Amino acid sequence: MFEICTGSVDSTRLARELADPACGGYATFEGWVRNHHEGRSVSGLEYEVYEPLAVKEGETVLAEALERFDINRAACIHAQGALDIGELAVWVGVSAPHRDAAFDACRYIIDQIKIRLPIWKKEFYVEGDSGWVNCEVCASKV
Amino acid sequence: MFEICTGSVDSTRLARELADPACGGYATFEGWVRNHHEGRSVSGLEYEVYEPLAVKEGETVLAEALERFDINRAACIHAQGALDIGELAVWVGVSAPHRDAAFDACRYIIDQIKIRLPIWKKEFYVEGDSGWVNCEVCASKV
Amino acid sequence: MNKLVVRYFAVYRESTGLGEESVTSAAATPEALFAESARRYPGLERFEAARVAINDELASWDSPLSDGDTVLFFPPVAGG
Amino acid sequence: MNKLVVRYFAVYRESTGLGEESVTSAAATPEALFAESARRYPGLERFEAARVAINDELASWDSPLSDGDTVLFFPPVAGG
Repeated sequence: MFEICTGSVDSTRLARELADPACGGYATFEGWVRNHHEGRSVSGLEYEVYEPLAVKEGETVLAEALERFDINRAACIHAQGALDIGELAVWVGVSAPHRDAAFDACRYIIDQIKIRLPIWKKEFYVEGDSGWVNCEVCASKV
Repeated sequence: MFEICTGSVDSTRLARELADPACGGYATFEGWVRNHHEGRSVSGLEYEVYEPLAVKEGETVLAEALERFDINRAACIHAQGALDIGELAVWVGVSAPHRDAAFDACRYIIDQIKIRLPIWKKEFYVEGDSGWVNCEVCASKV
Repeated sequence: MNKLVVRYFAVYRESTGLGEESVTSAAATPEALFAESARRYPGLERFEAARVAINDELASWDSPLSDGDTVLFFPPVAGG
Repeated sequence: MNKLVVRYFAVYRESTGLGEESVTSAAATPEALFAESARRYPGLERFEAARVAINDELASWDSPLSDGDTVLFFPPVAGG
Protein backbone atom coordinates (compact mmCIF):
# COMPACT_ATOMS: atom_id res chain seq x y z
CA MET A 1 0.00 0.00 0.00
CA PHE A 2 2.56 2.52 -1.15
CA GLU A 3 1.51 5.11 -3.70
CA ILE A 4 2.88 8.13 -5.51
CA CYS A 5 0.33 10.81 -6.38
CA THR A 6 0.53 14.06 -8.31
CA GLY A 7 -0.02 17.19 -6.23
CA SER A 8 -1.23 17.33 -2.63
CA VAL A 9 -1.82 13.92 -1.02
CA ASP A 10 -5.35 12.73 -0.32
CA SER A 11 -5.13 9.96 2.26
CA THR A 12 -8.86 9.26 2.58
CA ARG A 13 -8.99 6.04 0.58
CA LEU A 14 -5.83 4.42 1.96
CA ALA A 15 -6.62 5.46 5.53
CA ARG A 16 -9.92 3.60 5.23
CA GLU A 17 -8.06 0.43 4.31
CA LEU A 18 -6.15 0.52 7.61
CA ALA A 19 -9.31 0.03 9.69
CA ASP A 20 -9.09 -3.29 11.55
CA PRO A 21 -11.31 -4.47 14.42
CA ALA A 22 -8.30 -6.19 16.02
CA CYS A 23 -6.44 -2.87 16.28
CA GLY A 24 -6.64 -0.44 19.19
CA GLY A 25 -3.95 1.98 18.07
CA TYR A 26 -3.60 4.00 14.89
CA ALA A 27 -0.73 6.41 14.33
CA THR A 28 -0.29 8.71 11.36
CA PHE A 29 2.34 11.15 10.21
CA GLU A 30 1.86 13.89 7.67
CA GLY A 31 4.60 15.97 6.11
CA TRP A 32 3.35 19.43 5.24
CA VAL A 33 5.04 22.00 3.03
CA ARG A 34 6.52 24.42 5.55
CA ASN A 35 7.04 28.13 4.88
CA HIS A 36 10.65 28.12 6.08
CA HIS A 37 13.78 25.97 5.90
CA GLU A 38 17.13 26.66 7.50
CA GLY A 39 16.39 30.31 7.98
CA ARG A 40 14.97 30.98 4.51
CA SER A 41 11.36 31.76 3.64
CA VAL A 42 9.94 29.15 1.32
CA SER A 43 7.12 29.87 -1.14
CA GLY A 44 6.60 26.35 -2.49
CA LEU A 45 8.15 22.99 -3.31
CA GLU A 46 8.52 20.68 -6.22
CA TYR A 47 9.09 16.97 -5.76
CA GLU A 48 10.77 14.97 -8.47
CA VAL A 49 10.12 11.25 -8.09
CA TYR A 50 11.56 8.35 -10.05
CA GLU A 51 8.40 6.38 -9.71
CA PRO A 52 9.38 2.80 -10.66
CA LEU A 53 12.09 2.62 -7.98
CA ALA A 54 10.29 4.84 -5.46
CA VAL A 55 7.29 2.50 -5.46
CA LYS A 56 9.48 -0.59 -5.23
CA GLU A 57 11.54 0.83 -2.34
CA GLY A 58 8.42 2.25 -0.64
CA GLU A 59 6.79 -1.20 -0.68
CA THR A 60 10.01 -2.65 0.76
CA VAL A 61 9.96 -0.14 3.64
CA LEU A 62 6.33 -1.01 4.45
CA ALA A 63 7.13 -4.73 4.35
CA GLU A 64 10.06 -4.18 6.72
CA ALA A 65 7.79 -2.31 9.15
CA LEU A 66 5.24 -5.14 9.09
CA GLU A 67 8.07 -7.57 9.80
CA ARG A 68 9.81 -5.63 12.58
CA PHE A 69 6.85 -4.30 14.57
CA ASP A 70 3.69 -5.88 15.95
CA ILE A 71 1.41 -4.00 13.57
CA ASN A 72 -1.42 -5.16 11.34
CA ARG A 73 -1.52 -2.67 8.48
CA ALA A 74 0.61 0.15 7.08
CA ALA A 75 0.33 2.53 4.16
CA CYS A 76 2.12 5.52 2.70
CA ILE A 77 1.49 8.06 -0.06
CA HIS A 78 4.10 10.50 -1.36
CA ALA A 79 3.41 13.46 -3.60
CA GLN A 80 5.21 14.41 -6.79
CA GLY A 81 5.13 17.70 -8.67
CA ALA A 82 4.45 21.20 -7.39
CA LEU A 83 3.05 21.82 -3.91
CA ASP A 84 2.06 25.02 -2.14
CA ILE A 85 2.70 25.94 1.50
CA GLY A 86 0.53 23.87 3.81
CA GLU A 87 -0.14 21.14 1.27
CA LEU A 88 0.36 17.50 2.16
CA ALA A 89 3.61 16.05 0.75
CA VAL A 90 3.67 12.67 2.45
CA TRP A 91 1.29 10.63 4.56
CA VAL A 92 2.00 7.50 6.65
CA GLY A 93 -0.62 5.48 8.53
CA VAL A 94 -0.19 2.40 10.75
CA SER A 95 -2.77 0.37 12.65
CA ALA A 96 -1.74 -2.04 15.42
CA PRO A 97 -3.21 -3.88 18.38
CA HIS A 98 -1.32 -1.56 20.77
CA ARG A 99 -0.02 1.99 20.48
CA ASP A 100 3.68 1.33 21.11
CA ALA A 101 4.09 -0.56 17.88
CA ALA A 102 1.88 1.87 15.93
CA PHE A 103 4.08 4.82 16.92
CA ASP A 104 7.36 2.98 16.38
CA ALA A 105 6.40 1.65 12.97
CA CYS A 106 5.03 5.01 11.81
CA ARG A 107 8.30 6.64 12.81
CA TYR A 108 10.36 3.94 11.12
CA ILE A 109 8.46 4.29 7.86
CA ILE A 110 8.75 8.07 7.54
CA ASP A 111 12.44 8.00 8.50
CA GLN A 112 13.22 5.38 5.87
CA ILE A 113 11.04 7.02 3.21
CA LYS A 114 12.99 10.23 3.61
CA ILE A 115 16.41 8.68 3.17
CA ARG A 116 15.93 5.73 0.82
CA LEU A 117 13.45 6.62 -1.91
CA PRO A 118 14.56 8.27 -5.17
CA ILE A 119 12.70 11.49 -4.43
CA TRP A 120 14.17 14.98 -4.68
CA LYS A 121 12.83 18.19 -3.24
CA LYS A 122 13.35 21.58 -4.84
CA GLU A 123 12.54 24.55 -2.67
CA PHE A 124 11.40 27.86 -4.11
CA TYR A 125 12.26 30.83 -1.93
CA VAL A 126 10.30 34.05 -1.60
CA GLU A 127 13.29 35.94 -3.05
CA GLY A 128 12.68 34.08 -6.33
CA ASP A 129 15.59 31.65 -6.34
CA SER A 130 15.42 27.90 -5.70
CA GLY A 131 17.54 25.03 -4.52
CA TRP A 132 17.60 21.25 -4.30
CA VAL A 133 17.43 20.18 -0.67
CA ASN A 134 20.43 18.12 0.53
CA CYS A 135 22.65 18.92 -2.41
CA GLU A 136 24.90 21.59 -1.02
CA VAL A 137 23.98 21.25 2.64
CA CYS A 138 23.98 17.61 3.66
CA ALA A 139 26.02 15.96 0.97
CA SER A 140 29.77 15.98 0.83
CA LYS A 141 31.76 15.08 -2.27
CA VAL A 142 33.58 11.76 -2.54
CA MET B 1 -8.16 22.43 22.56
CA PHE B 2 -9.27 19.48 24.66
CA GLU B 3 -12.79 18.21 24.24
CA ILE B 4 -15.06 15.46 25.49
CA CYS B 5 -17.68 14.26 23.02
CA THR B 6 -20.52 11.77 23.25
CA GLY B 7 -20.11 8.67 21.09
CA SER B 8 -17.47 8.10 18.41
CA VAL B 9 -14.98 10.96 18.04
CA ASP B 10 -15.09 13.19 14.96
CA SER B 11 -11.73 14.93 14.69
CA THR B 12 -12.44 16.89 11.50
CA ARG B 13 -12.95 20.30 13.07
CA LEU B 14 -10.10 20.20 15.60
CA ALA B 15 -7.69 18.70 13.06
CA ARG B 16 -8.33 21.67 10.81
CA GLU B 17 -7.29 24.03 13.61
CA LEU B 18 -3.86 22.40 13.78
CA ALA B 19 -2.94 23.54 10.26
CA ASP B 20 0.00 25.97 10.46
CA PRO B 21 2.17 27.15 7.56
CA ALA B 22 5.21 27.13 9.87
CA CYS B 23 4.80 23.40 10.53
CA GLY B 24 6.33 20.61 8.46
CA GLY B 25 5.32 17.69 10.68
CA TYR B 26 1.93 16.53 11.87
CA ALA B 27 1.49 13.43 14.01
CA THR B 28 -1.79 11.94 15.14
CA PHE B 29 -2.84 9.06 17.31
CA GLU B 30 -6.25 7.43 17.34
CA GLY B 31 -7.47 4.93 19.89
CA TRP B 32 -9.97 2.53 18.34
CA VAL B 33 -12.29 0.16 20.17
CA ARG B 34 -10.56 -3.19 19.74
CA ASN B 35 -12.36 -6.52 19.56
CA HIS B 36 -10.13 -8.18 22.14
CA HIS B 37 -8.45 -7.41 25.47
CA GLU B 38 -6.20 -9.68 27.48
CA GLY B 39 -7.44 -12.78 25.75
CA ARG B 40 -11.16 -11.98 25.89
CA SER B 41 -13.40 -11.09 22.97
CA VAL B 42 -14.88 -7.63 23.41
CA SER B 43 -18.22 -6.60 21.89
CA GLY B 44 -18.20 -2.93 22.90
CA LEU B 45 -17.10 -0.32 25.41
CA GLU B 46 -18.60 2.32 27.59
CA TYR B 47 -16.58 5.31 28.78
CA GLU B 48 -17.59 7.12 31.94
CA VAL B 49 -16.05 10.58 32.12
CA TYR B 50 -16.13 13.09 34.94
CA GLU B 51 -16.14 15.98 32.52
CA PRO B 52 -15.23 19.02 34.68
CA LEU B 53 -11.96 17.49 35.86
CA ALA B 54 -11.27 15.57 32.65
CA VAL B 55 -11.37 18.78 30.64
CA LYS B 56 -9.23 20.64 33.18
CA GLU B 57 -6.63 17.88 33.33
CA GLY B 58 -6.74 17.38 29.55
CA GLU B 59 -5.99 21.07 29.00
CA THR B 60 -3.13 20.77 31.50
CA VAL B 61 -1.64 17.85 29.57
CA LEU B 62 -1.80 19.80 26.29
CA ALA B 63 -0.20 22.84 27.95
CA GLU B 64 2.61 20.64 29.28
CA ALA B 65 3.22 19.23 25.79
CA LEU B 66 3.40 22.74 24.32
CA GLU B 67 5.89 23.65 27.04
CA ARG B 68 8.12 20.57 26.83
CA PHE B 69 8.32 20.02 23.09
CA ASP B 70 9.05 22.28 20.14
CA ILE B 71 5.54 22.08 18.76
CA ASN B 72 3.11 24.75 17.60
CA ARG B 73 -0.34 23.26 18.18
CA ALA B 74 -1.90 20.28 19.92
CA ALA B 75 -5.42 19.01 20.39
CA CYS B 76 -7.24 16.01 21.84
CA ILE B 77 -10.80 14.69 21.89
CA HIS B 78 -11.98 11.84 24.11
CA ALA B 79 -15.28 10.03 23.80
CA GLN B 80 -17.79 9.31 26.54
CA GLY B 81 -20.68 6.86 26.49
CA ALA B 82 -21.14 3.68 24.48
CA LEU B 83 -18.86 2.80 21.57
CA ASP B 84 -18.90 -0.12 19.15
CA ILE B 85 -15.90 -2.08 17.88
CA GLY B 86 -13.84 0.01 15.47
CA GLU B 87 -15.19 3.33 16.71
CA LEU B 88 -12.86 6.15 17.63
CA ALA B 89 -12.45 6.57 21.40
CA VAL B 90 -9.67 9.13 21.53
CA TRP B 91 -7.85 11.33 19.04
CA VAL B 92 -4.63 13.32 19.50
CA GLY B 93 -3.10 15.66 16.91
CA VAL B 94 0.11 17.68 17.05
CA SER B 95 1.68 20.02 14.49
CA ALA B 96 5.32 21.09 14.75
CA PRO B 97 8.08 22.56 12.62
CA HIS B 98 9.89 19.18 12.62
CA ARG B 99 8.73 15.60 12.97
CA ASP B 100 10.75 14.60 16.05
CA ALA B 101 8.82 16.93 18.31
CA ALA B 102 5.48 16.09 16.67
CA PHE B 103 5.94 12.38 17.39
CA ASP B 104 7.28 12.89 20.91
CA ALA B 105 4.52 15.28 21.94
CA CYS B 106 1.77 13.11 20.45
CA ARG B 107 3.11 10.16 22.41
CA TYR B 108 3.38 12.19 25.60
CA ILE B 109 -0.19 13.42 25.33
CA ILE B 110 -1.83 10.03 24.78
CA ASP B 111 0.26 8.44 27.56
CA GLN B 112 -0.74 11.13 30.03
CA ILE B 113 -4.39 11.17 28.94
CA LYS B 114 -4.62 7.46 29.65
CA ILE B 115 -3.26 7.65 33.18
CA ARG B 116 -4.33 11.05 34.53
CA LEU B 117 -7.84 11.87 33.37
CA PRO B 118 -10.90 10.81 35.37
CA ILE B 119 -12.12 8.47 32.66
CA TRP B 120 -13.19 4.86 33.19
CA LYS B 121 -13.63 2.16 30.61
CA LYS B 122 -16.13 -0.66 30.94
CA GLU B 123 -15.69 -3.54 28.56
CA PHE B 124 -18.57 -5.69 27.41
CA TYR B 125 -17.56 -9.21 26.45
CA VAL B 126 -19.16 -11.41 23.82
CA GLU B 127 -20.14 -13.87 26.59
CA GLY B 128 -22.44 -11.15 27.97
CA ASP B 129 -20.54 -10.08 31.08
CA SER B 130 -18.64 -6.86 31.57
CA GLY B 131 -15.80 -5.40 33.58
CA TRP B 132 -14.13 -2.12 34.46
CA VAL B 133 -10.66 -2.00 32.95
CA ASN B 134 -7.85 -1.61 35.50
CA CYS B 135 -9.96 -2.39 38.53
CA GLU B 136 -9.12 -5.99 39.17
CA VAL B 137 -6.16 -6.32 36.88
CA CYS B 138 -3.85 -3.36 37.27
CA ALA B 139 -4.80 -1.93 40.62
CA SER B 140 -3.66 -3.30 43.92
CA LYS B 141 -5.31 -2.47 47.21
CA VAL B 142 -3.66 -0.10 49.66
CA MET C 1 -19.03 17.27 62.19
CA ASN C 2 -19.03 18.39 58.51
CA LYS C 3 -21.88 18.22 56.07
CA LEU C 4 -20.38 16.74 52.90
CA VAL C 5 -21.50 15.56 49.49
CA VAL C 6 -19.78 12.34 48.44
CA ARG C 7 -19.70 11.21 44.82
CA TYR C 8 -18.77 7.76 43.53
CA PHE C 9 -17.61 6.97 39.99
CA ALA C 10 -17.48 3.90 37.76
CA VAL C 11 -16.93 0.74 39.83
CA TYR C 12 -17.38 2.77 43.04
CA ARG C 13 -20.79 3.90 41.82
CA GLU C 14 -21.67 0.27 41.17
CA SER C 15 -20.25 -0.91 44.52
CA THR C 16 -22.25 1.64 46.50
CA GLY C 17 -25.31 1.50 44.27
CA LEU C 18 -25.41 5.29 44.11
CA GLY C 19 -23.63 8.13 42.37
CA GLU C 20 -23.94 10.66 45.16
CA GLU C 21 -24.93 10.95 48.81
CA SER C 22 -25.01 13.62 51.50
CA VAL C 23 -23.33 12.67 54.75
CA THR C 24 -22.60 14.26 58.08
CA SER C 25 -19.20 13.04 59.14
CA ALA C 26 -16.44 13.63 61.66
CA ALA C 27 -13.86 12.38 59.12
CA ALA C 28 -10.99 14.85 58.96
CA THR C 29 -9.55 13.57 55.65
CA PRO C 30 -10.72 11.81 52.48
CA GLU C 31 -8.90 8.70 53.71
CA ALA C 32 -11.05 8.59 56.85
CA LEU C 33 -14.17 9.44 54.88
CA PHE C 34 -13.52 6.62 52.43
CA ALA C 35 -13.08 4.21 55.34
CA GLU C 36 -16.49 5.26 56.68
CA SER C 37 -18.05 4.67 53.25
CA ALA C 38 -16.36 1.27 53.01
CA ARG C 39 -17.95 0.24 56.32
CA ARG C 40 -21.38 1.09 54.88
CA TYR C 41 -20.65 -0.46 51.47
CA PRO C 42 -18.53 -3.59 51.92
CA GLY C 43 -17.82 -3.86 48.16
CA LEU C 44 -15.98 -0.52 48.11
CA GLU C 45 -12.27 -1.22 47.72
CA ARG C 46 -9.46 1.23 48.38
CA PHE C 47 -7.34 0.51 45.31
CA GLU C 48 -3.84 1.93 45.48
CA ALA C 49 -4.39 3.79 42.19
CA ALA C 50 -7.64 5.38 43.39
CA ARG C 51 -7.71 9.19 43.49
CA VAL C 52 -9.73 11.79 45.31
CA ALA C 53 -10.88 15.28 44.40
CA ILE C 54 -12.38 17.95 46.63
CA ASN C 55 -14.63 20.55 44.99
CA ASP C 56 -13.39 19.60 41.52
CA GLU C 57 -9.70 19.89 42.44
CA LEU C 58 -7.51 16.79 42.68
CA ALA C 59 -6.52 16.41 46.33
CA SER C 60 -4.46 14.10 48.48
CA TRP C 61 -5.91 11.46 50.75
CA ASP C 62 -4.82 13.43 53.81
CA SER C 63 -6.14 16.84 52.71
CA PRO C 64 -8.32 18.55 55.35
CA LEU C 65 -12.10 18.40 54.83
CA SER C 66 -14.34 21.39 55.46
CA ASP C 67 -18.04 21.76 55.98
CA GLY C 68 -19.84 21.94 52.65
CA ASP C 69 -17.11 20.15 50.63
CA THR C 70 -17.98 17.85 47.75
CA VAL C 71 -15.66 14.83 47.82
CA LEU C 72 -15.18 12.76 44.65
CA PHE C 73 -13.87 9.20 44.86
CA PHE C 74 -12.23 8.02 41.63
CA PRO C 75 -11.35 4.35 41.13
CA PRO C 76 -8.26 3.64 38.94
CA VAL C 77 -8.68 5.42 35.62
CA ALA C 78 -8.49 3.87 32.16
CA GLY C 79 -8.78 6.54 29.50
CA GLY C 80 -7.92 6.09 25.83
CA MET D 1 32.48 -0.68 -25.78
CA ASN D 2 28.93 -0.80 -24.40
CA LYS D 3 25.94 1.05 -25.72
CA LEU D 4 24.27 2.53 -22.66
CA VAL D 5 21.38 4.81 -21.80
CA VAL D 6 22.28 7.27 -19.02
CA ARG D 7 19.60 9.11 -17.06
CA TYR D 8 20.12 12.10 -14.80
CA PHE D 9 17.75 13.20 -12.02
CA ALA D 10 17.05 16.41 -10.14
CA VAL D 11 20.22 18.52 -9.79
CA TYR D 12 22.05 16.12 -12.12
CA ARG D 13 19.43 16.72 -14.80
CA GLU D 14 19.95 20.44 -14.36
CA SER D 15 23.77 20.16 -14.31
CA THR D 16 23.83 18.20 -17.54
CA GLY D 17 20.92 20.03 -19.14
CA LEU D 18 19.34 16.73 -20.13
CA GLY D 19 17.36 13.94 -18.57
CA GLU D 20 18.70 11.17 -20.71
CA GLU D 21 21.39 10.43 -23.26
CA SER D 22 22.67 7.45 -25.19
CA VAL D 23 26.40 6.87 -24.97
CA THR D 24 28.92 4.38 -26.23
CA SER D 25 31.44 3.88 -23.47
CA ALA D 26 34.30 1.71 -22.36
CA ALA D 27 33.45 2.42 -18.71
CA ALA D 28 33.36 -0.87 -16.81
CA THR D 29 31.47 0.51 -13.78
CA PRO D 30 29.00 3.29 -12.92
CA GLU D 31 31.87 5.06 -11.13
CA ALA D 32 33.89 5.24 -14.35
CA LEU D 33 30.80 6.15 -16.37
CA PHE D 34 29.98 9.00 -13.99
CA ALA D 35 33.55 10.28 -14.28
CA GLU D 36 33.16 10.36 -18.08
CA SER D 37 29.91 12.31 -17.72
CA ALA D 38 31.56 14.72 -15.29
CA ARG D 39 34.25 15.47 -17.89
CA ARG D 40 31.55 16.38 -20.41
CA TYR D 41 29.42 18.29 -17.85
CA PRO D 42 31.72 20.14 -15.45
CA GLY D 43 28.82 20.99 -13.10
CA LEU D 44 28.15 17.32 -12.35
CA GLU D 45 29.34 16.58 -8.81
CA ARG D 46 29.93 13.15 -7.33
CA PHE D 47 28.24 13.70 -3.96
CA GLU D 48 29.04 11.06 -1.38
CA ALA D 49 25.32 10.38 -0.86
CA ALA D 50 24.65 9.95 -4.60
CA ARG D 51 23.29 6.57 -5.68
CA VAL D 52 23.18 4.60 -8.90
CA ALA D 53 20.69 2.16 -10.35
CA ILE D 54 21.09 -0.15 -13.30
CA ASN D 55 17.95 -1.21 -15.16
CA ASP D 56 15.72 -0.04 -12.29
CA GLU D 57 17.67 -1.93 -9.61
CA LEU D 58 19.78 -0.08 -7.07
CA ALA D 59 23.40 -0.99 -7.75
CA SER D 60 26.81 -0.24 -6.35
CA TRP D 61 29.28 2.13 -7.96
CA ASP D 62 31.54 -0.77 -8.88
CA SER D 63 28.87 -3.03 -10.38
CA PRO D 64 29.76 -4.31 -13.86
CA LEU D 65 28.09 -2.61 -16.83
CA SER D 66 26.74 -4.56 -19.80
CA ASP D 67 25.80 -3.58 -23.29
CA GLY D 68 22.24 -2.24 -23.37
CA ASP D 69 22.11 -1.22 -19.71
CA THR D 70 20.21 1.83 -18.57
CA VAL D 71 22.19 3.60 -15.86
CA LEU D 72 20.39 6.02 -13.51
CA PHE D 73 22.37 8.62 -11.57
CA PHE D 74 20.58 9.79 -8.42
CA PRO D 75 21.82 12.84 -6.49
CA PRO D 76 21.25 12.80 -2.69
CA VAL D 77 17.56 12.15 -2.02
CA ALA D 78 15.23 14.31 0.07
CA GLY D 79 11.83 12.69 0.34
CA GLY D 80 9.16 13.66 2.82
